[in-house]
Formats: sequence, structure tokens, C-alpha cells
Amino acid sequence: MNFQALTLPEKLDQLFVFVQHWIMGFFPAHWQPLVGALVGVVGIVASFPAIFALTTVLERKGLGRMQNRLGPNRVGPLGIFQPVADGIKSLTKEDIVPVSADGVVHFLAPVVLVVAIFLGYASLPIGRNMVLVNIDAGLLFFFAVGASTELSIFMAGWSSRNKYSLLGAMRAVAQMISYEVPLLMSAIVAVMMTGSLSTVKIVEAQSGFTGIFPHWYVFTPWGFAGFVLFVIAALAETNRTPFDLPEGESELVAGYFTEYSGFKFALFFLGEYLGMMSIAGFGITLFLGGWGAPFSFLNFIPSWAWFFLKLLAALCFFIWLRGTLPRLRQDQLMNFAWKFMLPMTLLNLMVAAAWRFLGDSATGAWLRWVLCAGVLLLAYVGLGRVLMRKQRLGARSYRYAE
Amino acid sequence: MIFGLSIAFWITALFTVAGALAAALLKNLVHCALSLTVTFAGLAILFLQLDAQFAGFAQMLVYIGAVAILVVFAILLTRGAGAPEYRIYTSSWLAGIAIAAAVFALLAWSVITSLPAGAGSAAPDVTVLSIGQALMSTYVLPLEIVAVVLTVALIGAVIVAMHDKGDAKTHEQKGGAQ
Amino acid sequence: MKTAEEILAAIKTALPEAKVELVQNPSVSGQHSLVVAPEDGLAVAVFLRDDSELALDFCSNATGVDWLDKETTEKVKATEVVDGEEKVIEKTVKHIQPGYLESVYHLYSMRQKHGPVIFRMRTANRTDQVELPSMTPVWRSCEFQEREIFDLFGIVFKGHPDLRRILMWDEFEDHPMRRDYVDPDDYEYEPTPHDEVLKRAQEHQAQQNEAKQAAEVTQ
Amino acid sequence: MSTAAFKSYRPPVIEPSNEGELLEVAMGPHHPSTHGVFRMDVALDGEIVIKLKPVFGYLHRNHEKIAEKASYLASMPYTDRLDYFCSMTNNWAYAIAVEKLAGIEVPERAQYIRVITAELTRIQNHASAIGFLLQEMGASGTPLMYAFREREKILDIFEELSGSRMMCNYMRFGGCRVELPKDWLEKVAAIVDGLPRFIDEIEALLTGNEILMARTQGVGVLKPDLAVNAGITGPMLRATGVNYDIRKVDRYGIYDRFEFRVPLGDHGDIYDRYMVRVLEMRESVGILRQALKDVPAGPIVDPKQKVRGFRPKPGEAYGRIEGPKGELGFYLISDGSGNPYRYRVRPPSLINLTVLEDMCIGQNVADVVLTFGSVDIVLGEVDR
Amino acid sequence: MTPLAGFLIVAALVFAIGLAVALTRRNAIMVLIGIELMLNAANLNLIAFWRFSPHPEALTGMMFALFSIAVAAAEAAVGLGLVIAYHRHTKTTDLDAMPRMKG
Amino acid sequence: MAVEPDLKIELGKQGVFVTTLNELYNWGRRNSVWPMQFGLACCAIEMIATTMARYDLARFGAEVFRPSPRQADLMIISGTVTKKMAPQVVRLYNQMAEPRYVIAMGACAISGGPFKQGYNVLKGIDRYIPVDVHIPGCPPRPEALIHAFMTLQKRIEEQPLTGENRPRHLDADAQGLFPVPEPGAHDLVPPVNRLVWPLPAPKPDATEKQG
Amino acid sequence: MAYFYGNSMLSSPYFPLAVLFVAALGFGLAPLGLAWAWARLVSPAKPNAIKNAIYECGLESKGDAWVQFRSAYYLYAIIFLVFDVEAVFLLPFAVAFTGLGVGACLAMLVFVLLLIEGLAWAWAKGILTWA
Amino acid sequence: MLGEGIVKGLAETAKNFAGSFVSKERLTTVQYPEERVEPIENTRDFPFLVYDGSDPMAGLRCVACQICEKECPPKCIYITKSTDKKPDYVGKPQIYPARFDIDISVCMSCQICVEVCPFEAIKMDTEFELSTTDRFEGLILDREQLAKSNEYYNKIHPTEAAEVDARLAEEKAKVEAKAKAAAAAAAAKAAAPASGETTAKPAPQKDPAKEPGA
Repeated sequence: MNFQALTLPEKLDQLFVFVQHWIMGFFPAHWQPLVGALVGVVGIVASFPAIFALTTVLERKGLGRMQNRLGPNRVGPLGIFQPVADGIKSLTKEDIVPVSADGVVHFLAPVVLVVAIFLGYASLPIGRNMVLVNIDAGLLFFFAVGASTELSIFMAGWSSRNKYSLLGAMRAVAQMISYEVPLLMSAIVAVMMTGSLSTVKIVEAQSGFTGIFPHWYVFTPWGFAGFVLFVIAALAETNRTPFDLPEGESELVAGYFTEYSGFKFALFFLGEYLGMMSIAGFGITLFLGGWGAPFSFLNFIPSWAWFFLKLLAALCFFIWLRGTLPRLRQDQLMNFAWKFMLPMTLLNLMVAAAWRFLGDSATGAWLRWVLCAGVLLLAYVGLGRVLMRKQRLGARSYRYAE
Repeated sequence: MIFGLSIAFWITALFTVAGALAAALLKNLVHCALSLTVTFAGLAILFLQLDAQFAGFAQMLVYIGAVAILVVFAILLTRGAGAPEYRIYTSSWLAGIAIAAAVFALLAWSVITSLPAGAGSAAPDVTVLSIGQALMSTYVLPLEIVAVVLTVALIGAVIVAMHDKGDAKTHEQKGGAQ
Repeated sequence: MKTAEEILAAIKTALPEAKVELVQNPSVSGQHSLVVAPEDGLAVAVFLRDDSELALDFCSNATGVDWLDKETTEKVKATEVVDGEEKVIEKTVKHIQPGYLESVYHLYSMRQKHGPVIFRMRTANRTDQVELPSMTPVWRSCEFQEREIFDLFGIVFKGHPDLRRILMWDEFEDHPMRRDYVDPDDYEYEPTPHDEVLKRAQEHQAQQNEAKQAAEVTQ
Repeated sequence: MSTAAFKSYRPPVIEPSNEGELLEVAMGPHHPSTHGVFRMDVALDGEIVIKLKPVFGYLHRNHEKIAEKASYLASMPYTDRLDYFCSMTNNWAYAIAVEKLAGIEVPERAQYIRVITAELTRIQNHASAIGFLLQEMGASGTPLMYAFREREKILDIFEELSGSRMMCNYMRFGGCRVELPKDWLEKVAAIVDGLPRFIDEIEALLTGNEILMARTQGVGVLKPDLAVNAGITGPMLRATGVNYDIRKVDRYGIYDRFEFRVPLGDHGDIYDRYMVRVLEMRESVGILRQALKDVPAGPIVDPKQKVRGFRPKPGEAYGRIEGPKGELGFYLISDGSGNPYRYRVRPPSLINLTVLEDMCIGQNVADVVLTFGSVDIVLGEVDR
Repeated sequence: MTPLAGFLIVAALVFAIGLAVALTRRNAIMVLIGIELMLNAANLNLIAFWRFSPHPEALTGMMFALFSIAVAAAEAAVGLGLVIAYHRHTKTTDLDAMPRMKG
Repeated sequence: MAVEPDLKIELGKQGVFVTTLNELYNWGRRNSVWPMQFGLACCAIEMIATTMARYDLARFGAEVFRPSPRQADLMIISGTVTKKMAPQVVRLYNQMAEPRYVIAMGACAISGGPFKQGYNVLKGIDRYIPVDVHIPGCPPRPEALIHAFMTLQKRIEEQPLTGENRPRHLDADAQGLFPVPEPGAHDLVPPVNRLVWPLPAPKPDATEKQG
Repeated sequence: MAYFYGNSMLSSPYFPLAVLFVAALGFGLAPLGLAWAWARLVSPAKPNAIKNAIYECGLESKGDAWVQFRSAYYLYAIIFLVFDVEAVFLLPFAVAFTGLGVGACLAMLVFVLLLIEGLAWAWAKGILTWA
Repeated sequence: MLGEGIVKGLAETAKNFAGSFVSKERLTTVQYPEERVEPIENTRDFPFLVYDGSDPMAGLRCVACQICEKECPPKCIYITKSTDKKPDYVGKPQIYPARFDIDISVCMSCQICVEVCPFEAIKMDTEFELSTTDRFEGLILDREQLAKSNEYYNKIHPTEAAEVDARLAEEKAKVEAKAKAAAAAAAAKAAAPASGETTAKPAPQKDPAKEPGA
């Protein structure tokens, strides 16, 4: 590709790719892969923690706004240096390891968490031609690496030898394994339609437009259902409200990181947010067209900008939920995973299969739309009703005495 | 022969074996389980080096994500979390070591003597797609059998591990007013 | 709502052997109370609760009162032989009325919506015979309140399911709501001392000065 | 004399399943959910509560002892600090007890002001209670923030009236301390007009929320007969369906002049407690509207009353009101001197906790926190 | 490319260690861990032999490894379940204590 | 104008690096004071009110109330510390990671306040742990807590990194352990920690007055 | 050099992963090292018996946290494991799905249904009801 | 339908979020210390001593009657009476507080001292920015720190202060009138010209022991 030959939007789009190649050009040929990888890695390791910092401010300010207040606004302009101050503080804070704790595991847990989460970013396409490794089984890689976060959380909780920590960790692991299945299953529909596990191909498959509207999977019945299920499972995987039980402070103090102080705690914090961003990024990749523009006329905006905008929107949604919802109880959460999420995802798989076999001929298009949407909606309402009724939940009326 | 091995292989092999050794030698069961995951991860990376990408990631997903968790839960469920007070090896540990050493000697001898130290063929183009196609054609029967095995294992393991419900909850409200 | 006299009569008819008296309240509130002998306490309480007309199903308030030994002086006219002559002289005689601890219960009826009926029991003295029957089996609401009385006044409730200290820590030995309780001495910094506190603060000051002087001497 | 067998209420006993070990956890005294210094020693079988023992006294501030050494008036500011959300109703309860003891009449204007302040107190208490309940449910503070937004308005009103946001120390034996500031009633009316919107907002945010329903319906159930026997009062009692509101029963103050209804629940669970509080807030708004319409002119305090040297005749009195948390009573014994011989607070918070054990045993540990929160206690009153 | 022998030696080592663990450790869970190690070593062999076979496109060894992973996982689940069940009844996972318990 | 050579040498000696590091350190600490979620009594409600919409302590970056003492920097002792609670308070303080600060909020926390005559009330938490800032009031207004918070920030800002005046947590020899009092038969044992409670000389006529 | 490292390694698709791994490790360890150095040089850690005891709401911790847990955790882990393995087989199927005929899809349906049967059994048995 | 209530709740928070940018009602933060909540006239925090005139010590209205010290519930006031009399701001000899300390680390801001004071000498301040790092010196306010002028009082509590001033003026006028009458009577009787001394007696000089309520 020749940089000069591209139009301006294309130049902007490929800016980082060319920067990478430009830097690589300074090195001999057999070092170039190393340099290229380094540049990509530096990009990931620098940008996402920066977004993490931004998210923490955004979250605190956004929550504030939802609660009729301002949120942090004194440290630096509009309070954007707040995370810097927090970082310095965490860095200089005393590190406490309880005597009875298992020192080595206690130390390793946050590191393992951060490493596992960072590895997940490797197959995340953050723009056109912008993915660290374009491997064939990219999505599987993400899930495989993501699986080890559970272990790190267990390590944290177990090694602290604190009752709240251990209980929190056990809850976290139980919750994460329960929602990992729906997460995977809801992602599979996108794979089925794309015919590849490669994240790049999944995005490319969604990059077309009909009129001005994009071919995002979220605009199909199975895609929408998959997306909603994916979001719910993602919330649970990342311990966000309303599934933030493991750190549910109202009963478990601070959950599995109760005994962590200083920067180790900050690493957990970081890991949690990075995990949230990576999972949001994959959700965007799978269902929201990745780095694609939402309307064809907006194509001139660089692909990476779209990705980050969508990521930001997703993070805002997570914050919005956090500002609104109370949290579930452990049994309800587990029930929800196995009795609602899993059946729904499995059904969604079948609906997606049916979608393909119903064909997209002119008359069939409407029919399959109605059929698939109807089946999903019916199952949703029915299953929801059954679950609510079984628990005897519902609106109530009250009587008065004079 | 040694020079034929890439540094990546050396590192992973080292970690794999070290993890296995740690699992064998450490006292605390949770430590053993955690070092076991190191071995699992090392093996997965070895799979990747053998161009078996899907198998490698599947190994990670299943072993690190699920089996390790299972082992850890089993340890916590059997109160094995603390360091045991008693000896960790059986009375017949010497014989065990001897047998293991003999097995290793035999295997190593056969590997060294029987195999030429040659490089393999060029990397095969094994995509997930080809695995999928193979799975849905040649291996359909094994697939279904695996499904049966898994279901049976699920039911069996659950029945075995399940606590008999019913004997615990009968005493409720004993001292209550009703 | 029955008056206290009527309730007393009802108790007398239902439980003829019970020793119950009416104590008038001189205050304008007019809340007179029934004093029940401890050994009859439980029976009377059950009657009050379960009688369909009274139905005092709600024990609102349970508390203790500490009545100190009272020293009353009385002028008594006595005839005495003084100098072989019988004379009527006035003498002041000191009586020591033994104090007692009292548990007081305020009963209401949620069903009949009336009350309060006040129900009291008295211990024999303030030192060793401080046992009273617990009302917790009759009214659950007494559970914590009786524990509190035990903690702060030292009345031992027989039949209480879980009689432990409630407000003070378990190692604590005194009963601080008793009127003769002396609180621990921590008056060492009192910028605005008054009364009793002043006295204690002064003592502290003296001690400290002594210590300071002693330190100076050793130097 | 022997007593025949009679019905006695004890908490349920659950045998632990023979699987696993019991995990004994102390929740408190520093625990994020006990909003204060309360402690529950909990034994868990898995996540199920097998044993629960409340531990009190971490905020035992010897209010009663101090009051017995101080004059009647000097105890008034201390009552503010009992249930520090509801200083006005505490003041009123104490004033009622003293007025009963000494036979003091309260002028009508003061009665109206007492009702207004008490109902405002009830609203801000219930709003905060709901906020804290949701806080324990993990709602990251939003409902609490909304509740406190309204509470601040009410506190401003109190501050304008009495000089202090929380510790009003406003009522006096035979009336209230100071005359109303200018335009005070109009300001109250403005706030009262805004309250229904706030209640709607809270309801929109919470009432239909499936997570809230799942967390609260059928959880922490209290049976009416146990509630009565255990002396439970206030919204918690009414959530079980027992119609007992001291404003209706005793008709103290001038409550018989206002029309209001007493909302009752049928299940006695946390959701009912929440809804009863919401509905009571709505009723309180109604009472406030009626009361604000016709506050009469006149003296604010019984002119015969002196600030100093108050010495009631010997005797005793128990006075009670329907506080926001339940029956708040004061029991006073006078020996004719300037300070009470015995001064006792009947704390609704403490007594409402009697059934905590009954409600929690057999429940999930996460529900303990909620059940505890739904009782709506203030430690200052529990431990005094 | 690393020669086949390297992988095989690693597999042999892991297998031997797994065997040693299974034979020497007293804790039943450790025995299962040893078995897992041995199964994994076998998997490595499968994949290595597949990779170095003349026709790796045939996928046989790889598929075998995949199925082996599945079956091994099931085996682990059942095995550990048995240990838990045993522990529930005897309150121990000590293999040395087992015969005594039986008798 | 060029920097005077003398000044330059002086700066070199002192270490400009140290100075800027010190400033950075204090800036970070000052702007990221996370209080512990810890309320005792009435003042706790005002503390909560301070974090609520009207006063919004979050503006200072201090809304991150951490439930675990490990992650908290500031202990706001908001309310009466009773003798039953004091051991727990001291233990919690001990379990906080350095640097840690204490604000005694309200009369009760400072001196026992209106309840100081009580038998179960500790007459000021500074008998056991060092307090950085005291706020009088019963309860102090939310603004007063913010004011105290700013006072604390000022105090942090002034702390040097090295030298004699460096704060306690930077001094390896300074006390890190504050013994937890034991509940005794009549009172806490010991009633004060002499190391942190240096009794001031009484005002000359403090005890002259007669009853 | 190239000989020693092997060109294949640098050009391997996994090489960036290795770099990312090292970088992530560095990202985790560097600040911890920095914090350690800070503690070493400026702000000494002050461990003591109370500080390093386990936090339990301000009380002394009673009993060990490492107690025996309930089997519910294990049951969920089993079901999870089974479905995780199922996913391993579902993924290649999903990838090949666009090119598959009805027969293959039915075979997969049977596979899925067999596992669903296990789930349904567990549901009916009440295992999916937590504690 | 499942999720309906959640969506409703989300709408509510979204409304508040959006509203916070436009409406004061939805953004209630008052940015202390730059902005302040509108001061409320009745606000009370800690007591102070009112003085008249320009010399704080001479103009104190307090005559050290010690009623407030006795009535203060937490006993945070400490007064020692002077043994001599000093002229006040108008030159009348008065007993004055030789020491008047208020321990604001104990004070509960209950205002009872103000209520019981017969001389309108002690009033409640609105100052709350008193946090200090100094435990012992910073929290005991002595006479000098407590004394604040009547103008200050008028500034912080205008309505109340106006009432007080009017009352004092009335009393003063009454006393003066009485004194005048007495003087006139005395003059009429042609007794000793002791009018100076009688008028010097301040208006409410009553025995504190049998002090009636306000």
C-alpha cells in the first residue's frame, strides 16, 4: 500500500498502521517483526490503561451527574488528573501482606490477572488492519485467555486467608464460570454467520451497507438476542452491577481484594476495568460491526475512532447501569445464568441456524424475520414469566386502614 | 540436536516440566493445583508450536479455565487448602519413584534411539474451518459419542458429588412458634 | 379500657392466690401500676396476655428501677424514764428502709387498642437476692430489654433464654445504671470541670504534680 | 402456683447440613452494611445463615444515666441524638412524657407545628431508610442521593426553624422553643408540593424494578403474631398487616383532626416494608397539606412554663408517640427534684431488632444485610 | 522447527512425573492430578506425532487429541466427584487411610 | 535572568529532584484521600450528607469510600467512640496502610463531647491514636467536614519527604503500632496510650475553683 | 543471531503474543517494583502483629477462612466443564456452519440436545438451584 | 415483561443525568468553599459573648452570673467570677468574668445557654470553619476569642438581634425612667444626691439563684 496514493480519510484511517511500518523501516528486515510487534504492543499497553484512567474519571463524574452532583473536578482541569493522583497515592502506599496469607500467591494474583487481561487484547481489532495478531482462532484465544482470570481471582481470595476474601473469590469464580458458558454461546451465533473465528473476518463480514444502514449482526433477531445476552454475560464476567456480588461490599466488605493494599489493589482495579473494556471491545466486534461506521456516509471518520467511540459508548452504558441498578443475590444470579441465559443462548443458536436455512429470498426474508423474532420474543417472555412466577415475584397492591 | 531447538521451546519446556515437578513436590494442595495450571499452559504453548492452534487454545480453555477450577474446588471441598500436617507421600513412595524413573528411562531411550532428529514437514494449513468440516464429516460418530460421554459424565459426577438433599432441611422451624 | 382497680379485680378472680397490689401514681398522668410478687409474676403475665378482654398482647416497655436503701428519720414520741421520772420525749428514730430493684413493664393491647397497664416486680434487696422471673417467654419484646436490665441494673431474670450482657462488654463487672455506681476515673484532662468532675480532676492534677516533682527530684 | 403451658415465641433452629463446615463470620462492628457500629455474629452453612447473634452496645452512650444526673430540660438536646435522623419526633416524645408527668397543656399553634415537623421528619426518615436499604442492595448510592436531596430541603427548613440541621432541640415542655420565622409555612408548603414528585421518582426507579423485587419479595418475612408478641412497631409492624398506628390509637397531639390512612402490607417481607414506607410518605404529605392550611395564631409555648427550675411533682409517666421507626416512648419517674429519678427511653429500633434472628435464620447471608436494613434502625437509639 | 524428539522427551518427562505423583502422593486429589499430567503428556505425544506425520492435513492425531481433552475433562470431573463423595463419608482424602477405613 | 550560581549549588545540594518528588508525592497523596467507610454515630450521617449531592465530597476525589482499611487512607471518626468500640477503632486504625490520616469529626470523637460524662464513652479518640484534624461541632456541618478535609490537605502538602520534620510514616523509627486497649472489669486497660496522649500543662487556675 | 533464535520464531504469528505477554508482565511488575523501591528508600513498611493480622470488621479473626466449602460450587463447576467442552466442539462447527448441509446441522443438534438433556436433568434434580 | 422496571429505572437516571446539565434542581451541588449555601438566619453553631461598644473586654454584657455554666448540659462552660468590679463600656462598675472558657470540643450547640441567659450576653455564632490540627489550644475558646461585637451579632442574626436590642433599649429606658423618678423623688425629699450610684446599677441585676425563666 502506498500511503501517498490514499485519500485523506484513508490516510487518517491507516495512520497508525503507517506509523508502525515507518518505525519498522528503521530496522533490518529480520528485526522488523519484533519491532512491529513492539509498536503494536506499546500501542495496546499505552492506550487501554489511558482509557482506563479516563473511564475512572468518567465513571465518577457520570455517576455524579446521575446523582445530581458534579463528581471529581478539582484535580487538574475538570478533574481529569484525578487518576494520576490516585496512581501516585497507590504507588506510595504501604503494601500489607497478612502474616497468615500465602505470600507468593498473594503477590502473583494481581499480576496474573493483569497479564491474562492484557493478552485478551491481542486479537481485538481496534481499527482496519489494526490487530496485534490476526490468528485464525482469535475469538477462541480471547476466551481461552480470559478463562485464566478466574484463576487469578481465586488466587487472590484464597491466598488472603480472609473469610470475606475467600467467600468473595468463590462467589466470583462460581459466577464467572456460570456466565462464561452463555458468553461463549452467545458469541457463537456471530461465528456461525461469519464462518470464522477470526475477529478481523467477523468485523469484515459486517462492514457492508444496505442503503445507509450497516450490516451489523445486532440488526438481526438472533444478533440482537445474542447481543443482549452477550452484554448481560459480559456484565457478570466483569463483576459489574448488577452482578458485582464478589466485591459486594454490603456483605463481603470488598470481596476478594479485601486484604490488598497499595498498588496490588490498584492492579485489581485496573484489571477489572481492562477486562470490562476488552469484553466490551469483543462485544462491539461481534455484534456492533467492530470498527465500522454506523452509517455509510460517516465512513470518512477513521475506523479506529469508530471503535473507540463505540467502546466509550459501551463503557457509558456500563456506568449507567451501575448508577441505576441494585445487585442480585448469589442464588438468583446463578439461577439466572443456568435457567435463563443458557437456555436462551442455546435457543438463539438454533434460531440462527434456522435463519440460515429459511433463506433470504424476497418473500422468505420477512417470514424468517417474523419467525425468528417471534420465537425469541416468545421464549423471552415465557421464560421470564416462569422465572418470576416461580419465585412469586410481581407487583402488589396494598390495603389501607382508616 | 540441542541447537535445533528454538529458545521458545526451551522456555516452554522448562516451564512445563517445572510446573509438573512443583505439582509433584509442593506440600500445599492449592499450590500443586496452581503449578499444574503452569504445566497446562506450557503444554498449550507447545501445541501452538506444533501448529495445532485450535487444540492449544482448546487446551487452555478446558484445562486452565475449567479443569483447574474443578481441581481447586475439589481441594476446598475436601478441606485440603491448608498445608497438611502429615507426610504428603505414601509409605511406598520409593517404589513409586522407581517405577516412574524406569518408565521415563524406557520412554527416553526409545525416543532417542528410534527417532531421527529431523525437522517435520512444512506447517500444515490447519484452520478451524477444516477442523469443523472434519468434525462434521469423518468424526461425526466420535462427536456424538463424546456428547454421550459428557452427558453421562455430567450426570454421574453430579450424582456422585451431590449431597443427598433432604436430610438437611427437615429440621427447619423446630423451635419456631408454629 | 378497664381501670387499674378493675384489672386487679379480674386478676384476683382468675388467680385468687396471686399476690398483687395496686400502687397509686401520684402524678397527673394517672398511670397506676400493679405490683406482683415475683413468684406469681409469670402466671399474672400470662393471664394479662391471654385474657380475651384484656388481651395485653404487646409489652411495649420493660425497664428497671433502682431504689436505694432509704434512711428515713421519724420523730417518735416515747415515754422514757429519765431521772426516775417518766417523761414523754420526742426522739428521732432512723429507719433504714431496704432498697430493692424493680422491673417495670408497660403493657398495651394491639387487638383492643388500649393501655397502658403497668406491671412491676420487686426484688428482695439490691445485693444478693436480685432474681425475678423473666417475661421473655410471655412477650418476646422483653428479650433485649431484660438483658439490658440485667446488664445495667443487675437483676437476674430466671427463665430468660439468653441472659448475657447486652450493652457493656462481657468482661465488665459493674451495673452502671444503679444509683450508687461510681464511674471509672478518666478525668485527667478537664478544661471546664464542674462539681464531681472538678473534684476528680483536682485529684488527678495533684497526682500529676507529684509525679512531676518526683521526676524532677530524681533528675 | 404453677402456670399452664402457654405460647412462647423463639427463633427457629436449623440443623446444619452435615456437609461442609460452618463459617463463623462477624459482620460488624465495622461493616459497610450495618451503617453504624452494629455487629452480627453469623454462622454460615455455605451461604445459609444457621445462627445469628446480634451484638449491641458499641454506641452505648449512657444517655439514660446522663439524663438522670441532669435537669429535665438538659435532656432535651440529648434526645436529638437518640435517633439522629428524627430529632423532632424524639423531642416530641420526650415533651409528651414530661407533659404527662407534670400535666402541662400545649397551645394549639404549637401542636400544629409539632405535627408539621413530625411529619416532615417521618418523610425524610423514610426516604433515607429506603435509600440506605437500596445502598445495601448495592445501588451505588443513587436512591440514597435522591433521598438526601429531598432530605437536605427538609433539613434547611428545620435549620431555619430551630437553628440546627439535625439536632433541632426545638420542642419544650408545653410547646415549642421559638416562634416560626417569617414565611416559614410558605416554604414548607413549597417543599411539600415538591414531595409527591420525588416519591414518584423513587417509585419509578425502584418499585417495578425486577432486581429489587427478586431481592426483597419473600425475603425476611415476619409473621404478624410474632411481630405483635415481639413488640414490633412502626412500618415494620404494619408491613405484616397489623393495623396499629399510635397516631390513630392514642390520637396524641391533634392527629384526630387530620384525615389519613394507614397502609398495611400482607406479606411482611422487605418489599412490603419498603412499600409501606413509600405509602406512608404519601399519607404524610396529605397530613402536611391539611396541617399547613390552618395553623392558628397564638402562643407557641405554654406561658406558665419556665425554662429553668422545672420540678414536677413526684410520680411517674410513660409517654409515647408514633415515631418514624415505631413506638418511641419515654418513661419518667420524678422524685420531685430538678432531675428525673429514672429516665428511660423505649427505643423502637432496639425492640424491632428482636426478630432479626427469626427473620434471618435459614436465609441467605446477603439477605441478612437487607433484612437488617429494612428494619430501619439507628444505632444511637438502639444502644442509647 | 524443533524436532519431534524434543517434544517427546518433554512428554515423557511430564508423564513420568505424573506417574510419580500418582504413585507416591497420599492425597487422592493429587493422584488425580498425576493422572491428568499423564493424560496431558499423552496428548502432547498425539499432537507431536500428528505434526510430524507425513500427512498432517489428515487431522487424525489432532482430532484424537481434541477428543482426548474432552474425555480427560470428563474423567477429571468424575474422579474428583468420587474423591468428594469419599471425603464426605470418611472425612479424609488420605489414601494410606483408605484400606483401614474399608476394613 | 540566569539562575544565580549560589542558588544553583544550593538547589543541587538539596536536590531539585527531591523537591519536585516531594511535591509530586504530596500532590498525589493530597488529591487522592480515600476515606474508610466508617461511621459511628450522629456525625456519620453528616459525613454521609457531605458525600451527597448538595456538598459532594467527590469534587475533591474523596468519594471512594473503601470498606476495607487496607485500601483507605483516611479514617473519619465520625461520632462517639464508646469504650466498647475503642479497641475496634484502634485495631482498624492499625490495619490501615501507611500513610494514614485521622479526622476526629465532632465533639464526641474529640473529647467525648456531650456524652463525656458517660461511663462507657471514651473521652476522645486521641487518647489512643494520633489525630490529624479535629472538627468541633455536634455534629459539624457538612461544610465543616469539607473544611477539615481541606485542612488535612494543607497539612499533607506541608509535609517534607526528608529531614527531622518528616511525617511519622516516613520515619522508620517512628511508632507504627498503636496498642489496642483491652476491655477490663471496670474500664479499658490501659485508659490511655501515653505515647500519643501527651497531657498538656493545665491552665493555672483550672482547678482553683471550688465546687 | 537469527540462527540462534530461529527466524521462524520472529515471524511466527504468536510472536507478538509473546511480546505482549512480556509487556503485560512488565506492566504489572514495574509499578510493584517501583512501589517496593519507594517503600525501601523513602516510606518504610511498618509491619506489626495487628496490622498484618487478618481484617475482620475490626475484631480479632476467629477460626480459619480455609474451611470446607459446599459441594454446590463443585456441581456448577462440573456443568460448566461439560458445556465448556461442548463449546470446544461447537466452535469448529460454527465456523464450518455456512458450508454445511442439513444433515451435519442435525448431527450437531443431536450433540447439543444430548447436552441439553444433561442440563434438563440437572434442572429437574434441583441442582441448578443454588444452596 | 421481564426488564420493564429496569428500563424504567434507567430512564429515571438518564433523566437526572441529562437534567444535571440544564436544571439547578437536578444539580444540587453547592461548591463549597467557593460557593456557599445561602446562610440561614437562625443557624447556630457555637456560643459567643456579645459586647457593646468598642472595647471587647470592657463591653461584655456577661456579668459572670454562672447560670449558663450550671445549665449547660454537657458542662462545657467554665466561668470564674471577678473579685472586683470594673467599669463597663458606659463606665458602670460591673462584676465581670475573670475567665470565661468554652470548650468547643464538648459543646453540643444546643443553645440552652442562650435561652437561660438573662442578660442577652451569650448568643450563638454561625461560624463553622473551626477545624484545627491543635487539639489542646485550638478548641478552647477563652474570653478574648469569644467576645464579638453587637454589630457582628446584628449581622449574623438580624431579626433576633433587632428584637434583643429593642428589648434591651426598652428595659434600659424603663430603668432610666425609674432612676429618674427615684432621683426626682430623692431630690424632692432633698436627700443625699446619690442618683449617680443608682443609675449605675444595670437594669437586670437580679440574684441568679432565683432567676426566672426567659
